[in-house]
Amino acid sequence: MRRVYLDHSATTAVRPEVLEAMLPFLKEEAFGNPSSIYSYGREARKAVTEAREKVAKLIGAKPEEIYYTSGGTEADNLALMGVAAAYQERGRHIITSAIEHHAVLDTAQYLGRHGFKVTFVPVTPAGLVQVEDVKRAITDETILISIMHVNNEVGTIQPIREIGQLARERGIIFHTDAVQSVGKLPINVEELNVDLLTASSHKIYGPKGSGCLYVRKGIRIKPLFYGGAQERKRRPGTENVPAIVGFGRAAELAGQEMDSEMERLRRLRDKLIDGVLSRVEDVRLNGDRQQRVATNVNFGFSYIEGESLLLSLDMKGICASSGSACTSGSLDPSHVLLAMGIPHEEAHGSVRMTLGRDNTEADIDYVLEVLPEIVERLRAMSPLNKDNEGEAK
Amino acid sequence: MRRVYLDHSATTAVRPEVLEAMLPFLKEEAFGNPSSIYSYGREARKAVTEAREKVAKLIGAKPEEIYYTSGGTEADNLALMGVAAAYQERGRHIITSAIEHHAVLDTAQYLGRHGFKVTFVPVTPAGLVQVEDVKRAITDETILISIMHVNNEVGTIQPIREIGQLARERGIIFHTDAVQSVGKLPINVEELNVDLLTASSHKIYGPKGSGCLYVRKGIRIKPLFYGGAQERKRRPGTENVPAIVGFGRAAELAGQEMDSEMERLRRLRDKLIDGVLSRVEDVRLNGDRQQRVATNVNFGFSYIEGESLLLSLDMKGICASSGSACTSGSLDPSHVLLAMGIPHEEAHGSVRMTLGRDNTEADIDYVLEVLPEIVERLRAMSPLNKDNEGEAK
Amino acid sequence: MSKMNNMYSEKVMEHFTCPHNVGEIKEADGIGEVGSPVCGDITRVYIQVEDNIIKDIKFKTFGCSAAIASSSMLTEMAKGKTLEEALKITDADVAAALDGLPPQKMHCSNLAASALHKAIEDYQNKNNIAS
Amino acid sequence: MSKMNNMYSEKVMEHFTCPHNVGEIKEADGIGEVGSPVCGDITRVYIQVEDNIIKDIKFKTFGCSAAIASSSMLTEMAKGKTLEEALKITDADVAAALDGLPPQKMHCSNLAASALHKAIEDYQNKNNIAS
Ligand SMILES: Cc1ncc(COP(=O)(O)O)c(C=O)c1O
Ligand SMILES: Cc1ncc(COP(=O)(O)O)c(C=O)c1O
Repeated sequence: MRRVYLDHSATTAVRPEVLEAMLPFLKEEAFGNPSSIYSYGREARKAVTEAREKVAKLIGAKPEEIYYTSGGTEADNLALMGVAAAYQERGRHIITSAIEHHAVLDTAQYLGRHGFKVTFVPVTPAGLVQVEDVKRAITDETILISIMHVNNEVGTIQPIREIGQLARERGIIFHTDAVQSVGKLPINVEELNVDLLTASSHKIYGPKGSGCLYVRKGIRIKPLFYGGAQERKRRPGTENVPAIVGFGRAAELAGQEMDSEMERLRRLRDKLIDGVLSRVEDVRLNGDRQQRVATNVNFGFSYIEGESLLLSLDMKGICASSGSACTSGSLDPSHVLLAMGIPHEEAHGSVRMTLGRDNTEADIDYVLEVLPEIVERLRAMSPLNKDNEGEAK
Repeated sequence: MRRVYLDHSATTAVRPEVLEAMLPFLKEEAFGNPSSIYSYGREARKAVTEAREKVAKLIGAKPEEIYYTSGGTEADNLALMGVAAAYQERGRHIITSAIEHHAVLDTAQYLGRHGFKVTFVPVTPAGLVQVEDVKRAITDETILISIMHVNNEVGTIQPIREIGQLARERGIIFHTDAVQSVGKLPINVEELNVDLLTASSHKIYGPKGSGCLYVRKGIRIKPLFYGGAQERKRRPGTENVPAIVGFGRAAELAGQEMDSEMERLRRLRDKLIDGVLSRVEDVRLNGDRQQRVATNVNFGFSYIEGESLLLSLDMKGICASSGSACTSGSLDPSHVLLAMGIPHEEAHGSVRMTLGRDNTEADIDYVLEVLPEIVERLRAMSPLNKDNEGEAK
Repeated sequence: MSKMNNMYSEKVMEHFTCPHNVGEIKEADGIGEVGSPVCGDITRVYIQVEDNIIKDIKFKTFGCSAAIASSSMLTEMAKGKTLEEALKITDADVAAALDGLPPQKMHCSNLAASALHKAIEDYQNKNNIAS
Repeated sequence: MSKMNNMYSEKVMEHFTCPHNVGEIKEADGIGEVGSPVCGDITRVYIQVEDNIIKDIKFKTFGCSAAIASSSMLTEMAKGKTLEEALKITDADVAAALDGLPPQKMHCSNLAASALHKAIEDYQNKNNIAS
């Protein structure tokens, strides 16, 4: 059976070039602790430094502004908790959006329970934060604005530069969760006016276990935890050298290939979108079609539930994900889709397909062949399907 | 040149068997996100579960009592911060020792600055915590005792079972940092009376980037940070699947080989200790000789400074580490040696050599040949060397 | 997103892939519906009753695989039973017949027996039978 | 533990491996010592002075590689200089002559010039020369 992986926003395989770069640091060759002074340690130290330069380059930062973490979640927490703890004397108000990843959303809520006021700005039905809404939310107490660059569920690109401009004018620190945009959109922290930025390795064909927080020189953050002097005491613990080296290599490759690869994926994406919209009825593209990352497709299929759709796709070798509550163990479907004003039953029927380097035109043809049949089959079982009921009566 | 790695307590290379177990989860084969419902995800989920069983088995715990973290430092912080936050209503006093790793020590100090009272119990000149001292430190406010199992610098084995017994009698939660004992001493959390226990993968020939906190069923902890529902919400963030799988395999192998391997290393250790004591004057074994893990040797060489000794050893291919302030960037030498009452100038001249699976008898012979010459050369330069001055006058 | 798929029994997968008794019964003797679109799970059961026996039974389900499989299994279990027997089938019985369901699925995707009970109630109301 | 080793210049490694002028001068004209065991760094410099010129100079150092290399370099720089010239050598000059030292080493392991200044002072005191 054909296997079509369409969940690149969840995680990606490590690229062969990246694995090759990592291997010496796992094996006898160069496994040393970068904090050690002998030769094994020196090699590790050097590799960590070179990786830092590569990651910094991809986002237009200086190497010494990069702090490695275990991944995107930890970096998001370090940004919010770290700034909140360092600047709480200045004010205790934080602004974020209703469609952030849980790593930002839940952390903001935690801060909301611990002495901070948090405003969650809404989004348009197309899934876009409006600069005006952010502006209106600002108070004299606002110390931090955190708005994601690209939404992980619907792929919408937020007006980061404009929000950053606004934050700068008001002297407010600005963080963006760029986990879903790094390697997919050109990023320059200067041009985007951001003070802190989160990236994650395993979303760009690097290994799991590494990510980073960019912290503009001059911005203070308190660490999430304590121990050794690694990462200039902002993130203690023996460095995950192989993962860091892999992250660096992945960042380098992403930068080199971004333009052509995103052009290719944009074409595949549009083929998939247009193909489904023309073949299936009662389907809606969730998220703005223009302000959208090249890799994201998110459909809402009326009358059916996402989990059963996913499982049916999986039985045909297609890996996708869903905004269905039934895949999260909670009762509510995706907070992102609900924030966009999509009704519960429609949100339950949404499916995300995210493209990546292994996808080909043939993959899309296959999905376009298989998906409509599955939708039809499930709709035939659904009590919500109006057409269906009409027929039956 | 012969290369002799004697810093296994700092980090270890990933064993070939472990790397082999990890590779499928890095590559296309099984890189999926364990939170996904399709086939790629299922494989990852299964592997994470199996690894959890292996890690649990090594310490006599149940799989559901294991919470994966990014390493030992994070697990130590999760233990201390997590218990402090969850039980602060019950009391705000914590007991730990003066010789803990910075991951515990600095975290305890952080809590000491944030509303908790912390007692650091002293150690004997041999580097042993005394149960009586812990007992005396207990107050009605004490909610947590954290004492490491094996000290990372001098290898001393602490009376964990007795302290655990004491804690249990008083209804106090007991944590042990077992990073340096897991895989080296038989551990059973029931017999040791511990409620929380820290382990780290890269110290037992597993990859960097994974570790865990054992949390006895019924003990509450608050997470260090927020996000997804991974690790039953105690540790959010996409699981580092390859590292977790590697950690599991490393734990399995460590359990299988512990008895014979530790017997072998104990013999090498004793050969090294006896050899140096008989060949070099004015040298002291730091840390109790009996209550000592099989892998640790720590010498104090009078009149010379540790960093120059380390660098000289490195030039002969020998990797060791030191309690010298000159390797830490701070002015004070090792807090462990100072807590044992060793004077500053002696502490500066200490060198740790920690044995592991790649070490052979020939390695020890080589060290015994090279080390005395180096010590002699450096002593000839030292203004502290009494003999030397005697000669000169 | 979670991990229920590797927890689904083969029985669940069978009934999800080829569900039995999908559809509607025109002019059914009783119809029962439980669940809500908010929960992402709606099951509707149609029954045809003859001589106090469930002669025919069909379902429509908007929901996840577990919900669909539960409905399918329920209809198999109920067909041919007397109303009294059918009323004794619980959601737990359905789950057991499916060789178990993942814990997080028990409360929400396992409503078929309840829908059947409602359908029987509907039938009894329509026919003025005291239950 | 830290990363200074990859930061040591080749000059530092040369002087550490084969330090020049190690030892003592019996009946030295001046002796200067700086540092403390707490800091882990003690440097003692011995000088022999003839006609206001440093004829011979030796050192003993308890300290890290940077400290030993600094002492060695300093003695090379000072030998043959007049006392006035020698007093102008600063710790920064020594670090520069070693092609630099890692930042964390500048304050603690780079005391050789100071030790020499003390040795010259000692000589001047012993010989009642106003400095
Ligand atoms: C937008 C966004 N932020 C943060 C994260 C968390 O990253 P990680 O899985 O590396 O912890 C993710 C991915 O899950 C994401 O998509
Ligand atoms: C006793 C002890 N605790 C904690 C740690 C920290 O572990 P990690 O390096 O995995 O963060 C170490 C090792 O550095 C250790 O030796």
